Amino acid sequence: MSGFNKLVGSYQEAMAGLEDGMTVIAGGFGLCGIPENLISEIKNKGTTDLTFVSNNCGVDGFGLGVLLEDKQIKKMVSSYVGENKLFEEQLLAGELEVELTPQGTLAEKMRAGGAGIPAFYTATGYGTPVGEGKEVKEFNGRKYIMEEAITGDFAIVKAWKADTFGNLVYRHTAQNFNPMAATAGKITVVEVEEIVEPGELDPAHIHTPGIYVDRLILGTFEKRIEQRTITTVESQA
Amino acid sequence: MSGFNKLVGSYQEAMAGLEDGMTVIAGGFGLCGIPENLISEIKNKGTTDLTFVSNNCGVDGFGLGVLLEDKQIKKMVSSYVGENKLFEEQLLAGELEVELTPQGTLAEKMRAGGAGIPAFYTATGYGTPVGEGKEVKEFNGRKYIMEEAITGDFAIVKAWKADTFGNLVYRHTAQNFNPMAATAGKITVVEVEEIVEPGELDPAHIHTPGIYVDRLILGTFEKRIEQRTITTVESQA
Amino acid sequence: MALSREQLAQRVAQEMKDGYYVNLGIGIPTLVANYVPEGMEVMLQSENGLLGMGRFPTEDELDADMINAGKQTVTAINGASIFSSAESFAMIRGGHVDLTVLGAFEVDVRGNIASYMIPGKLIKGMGGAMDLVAGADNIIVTMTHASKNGESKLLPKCTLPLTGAGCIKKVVTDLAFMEIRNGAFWLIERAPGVSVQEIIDKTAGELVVPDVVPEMQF
Amino acid sequence: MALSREQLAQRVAQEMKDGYYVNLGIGIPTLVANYVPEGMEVMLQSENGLLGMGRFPTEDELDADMINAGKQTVTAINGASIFSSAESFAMIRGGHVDLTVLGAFEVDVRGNIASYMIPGKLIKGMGGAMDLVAGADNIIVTMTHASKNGESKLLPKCTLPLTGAGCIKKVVTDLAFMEIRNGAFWLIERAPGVSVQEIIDKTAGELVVPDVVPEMQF
Repeated sequence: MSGFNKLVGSYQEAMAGLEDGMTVIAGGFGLCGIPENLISEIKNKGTTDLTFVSNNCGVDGFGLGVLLEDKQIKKMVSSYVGENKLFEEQLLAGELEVELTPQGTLAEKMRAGGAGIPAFYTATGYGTPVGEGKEVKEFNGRKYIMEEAITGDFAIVKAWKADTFGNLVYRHTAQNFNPMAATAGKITVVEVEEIVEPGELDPAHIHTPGIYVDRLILGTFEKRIEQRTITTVESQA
Repeated sequence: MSGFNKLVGSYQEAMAGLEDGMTVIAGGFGLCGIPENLISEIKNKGTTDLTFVSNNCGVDGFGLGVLLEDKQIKKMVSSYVGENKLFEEQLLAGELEVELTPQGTLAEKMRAGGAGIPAFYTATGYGTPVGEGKEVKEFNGRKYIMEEAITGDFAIVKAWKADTFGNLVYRHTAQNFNPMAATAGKITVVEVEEIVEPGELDPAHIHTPGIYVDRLILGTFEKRIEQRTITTVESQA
Repeated sequence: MALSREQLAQRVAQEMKDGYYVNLGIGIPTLVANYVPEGMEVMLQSENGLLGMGRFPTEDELDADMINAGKQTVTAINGASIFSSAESFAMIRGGHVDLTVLGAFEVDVRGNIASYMIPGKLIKGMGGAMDLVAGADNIIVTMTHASKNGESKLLPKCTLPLTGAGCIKKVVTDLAFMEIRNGAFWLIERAPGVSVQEIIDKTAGELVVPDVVPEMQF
Repeated sequence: MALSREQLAQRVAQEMKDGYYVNLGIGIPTLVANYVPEGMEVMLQSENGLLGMGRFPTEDELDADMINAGKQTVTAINGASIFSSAESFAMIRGGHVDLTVLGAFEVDVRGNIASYMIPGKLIKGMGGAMDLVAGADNIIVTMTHASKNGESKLLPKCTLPLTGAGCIKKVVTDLAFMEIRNGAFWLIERAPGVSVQEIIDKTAGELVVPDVVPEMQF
């Protein structure tokens, strides 16, 4: 009886079933809280024509950026993609499609996808290129656009701790998009730094209940820093 | 400099500004996690013609039920109101209006109100009395109804612990509707069992960030139990 | 013979699978938790905001802050999580709960369900039932096949205000286990000792009866 | 003389009030945090999911999991809270942040702002800027009054794709503090030593100039 034990034995198993042309929702903001090893596994697997929904596309050589090297990504749905030369090249060459989505709308579209809400209204983007072609409705004298939910064939998520039931806790601001991503995948795969027994995490401190998690794997992480900003002793004084 | 200290000195001060005809959003589910003393203060204050948005209306003599005694409530927006004789009487006598709203829709309407989302679509209630007169839209072959957000002039909330900045932690299932209520009031008033200094609550464990909280007061609570169900030693064996 | 409440719960419990997240309504559905087949694990969701509901507390464990959707005092199992009602219904509406079991006044051949309101009597409200029937793909309705004065609850068209439209696929009554497809009830199993004729007599909506109708096994 | 980046930040900081929750964009807006008036407390919101952002970490405190919306490593103050980006933008979109400060390429007399995209050059994306300008009631745009080759950034109508429509009410440039009302820029203050004529010359959109235009006070 496997019951609620979500542990899988390998990264191959973690990403089993991912096929060309699928949509993958990825947690992370910049290089913070990204599912590094699940991304590497997708690179190794060589799956192509993928649509990625993720706030950013990593950097050259790290994060989702590595999937650009072999042109595995067909389309990115992101709020900010400016950290990446290869991305720029492929975009200008017409090899890559990008759907720019405001950060808050992107977060809410993922949440809506997981929560069975097919669409919602927001003032964000009204009167801008983001609002073009979208339904407009007025509420209390202000105009709002309709935004539709996003779901993925897979969601890939990075958490800090998990119990074997897949209950997740994120560390600091590495939480970011991960909780919403976790709810919005048909198959949600999570990699974590530590796995504990059910009962060891306080039920009130769980950020993502295990019901959203299909597969769980223990990983080790590089955790690259994008902007290393430091207070020196002098500047503190 | 008051800065971010949300503490007020009395229940009178906590509910100052509440006027006849206002809308109040109340946290709690059944008698669990209800702002007992803030409700008592509204009773003492004698404010009338109030609209309450709350999953339930308490019971005779406790919770929001006490506000029925002097006919202070004009309208209830709730999912379940079946625990209350006085409620039944006033409803049948046409002295009280009720807008039945599915529990999940009610929770989401409060969240939407706090989150700047004026409306969203849900399948809940389509084809039922709840859907009557509401806009219907089809997504992926299924029909959904549009539900609008709820906001209140006041929100009254019960939490377990708070720091003086108004960061809140709820205890067990007393969380229920409180986090959404807290976001949806023009003025959000919170009563708690314990107040600590900023820094004593783990930033990752805070259920409601202090930005949503306007006034904070320390209370003592009866915490009445609605359905006392017990496992006896024999039944456990 | 018609099933007892306990037998009804027991038959419903056979529809569970290992690893299922399950939401059980008030009444007979609650009893289903007592009949989870041996060696199988299911986790109970309570829509006020608890995943991993446990047994009732002992006197020592009793805690007013720890209740289920029926407002009963409960405990949490190891590995439970507790969250807001918005998160709870995100889970339900989003289709993450594997099985929902709830009672009803009426069900019809189109999969409509009426369970929350009898006009003329007092309106108590739908609670979470409308969200549960709209959100779950896999719903089992449990009820008596007919009312105390013999009126069928399995109708060509519900007469009471609906809780949900076109969402019910399985019904377990004290007389039979039926599926709803193509605008009809399909008789799958009968309660031990109950005749097919009795089921036909007490089903007002169109009933498709196969040549052989096996008895439920317990 | 035109304000330095630091003076610009300092002038913007005068618009803060005790107890304000503030979101500061990248660039000059970030500097505003250094000039919070004495005895006043403000709390910084970072839209990736942090309320109560502190200073940069020391080498010992450096933590890849603790960053701000500019992807810089930061710390959290006592009384901070950390949450998901959905919660963060619920806060922003819901109008709970008291003041938002951000940069722009162009602003016009209707309160439109263009700040994220220059067609022909690469599109980097709007990040959280569209949500911030749509969600906040109180927004201050900081920028240079004109481009390096002297073209006004205060226009009758924005020429670049908009970040938000009709949402900007206050602009602080290196030359002036202006409010936007009734389809015009209203000159409120000028930078010390800057003539009203220079401001008029460098403002392409309609500018309302009162009889007396006080200098900014620092």
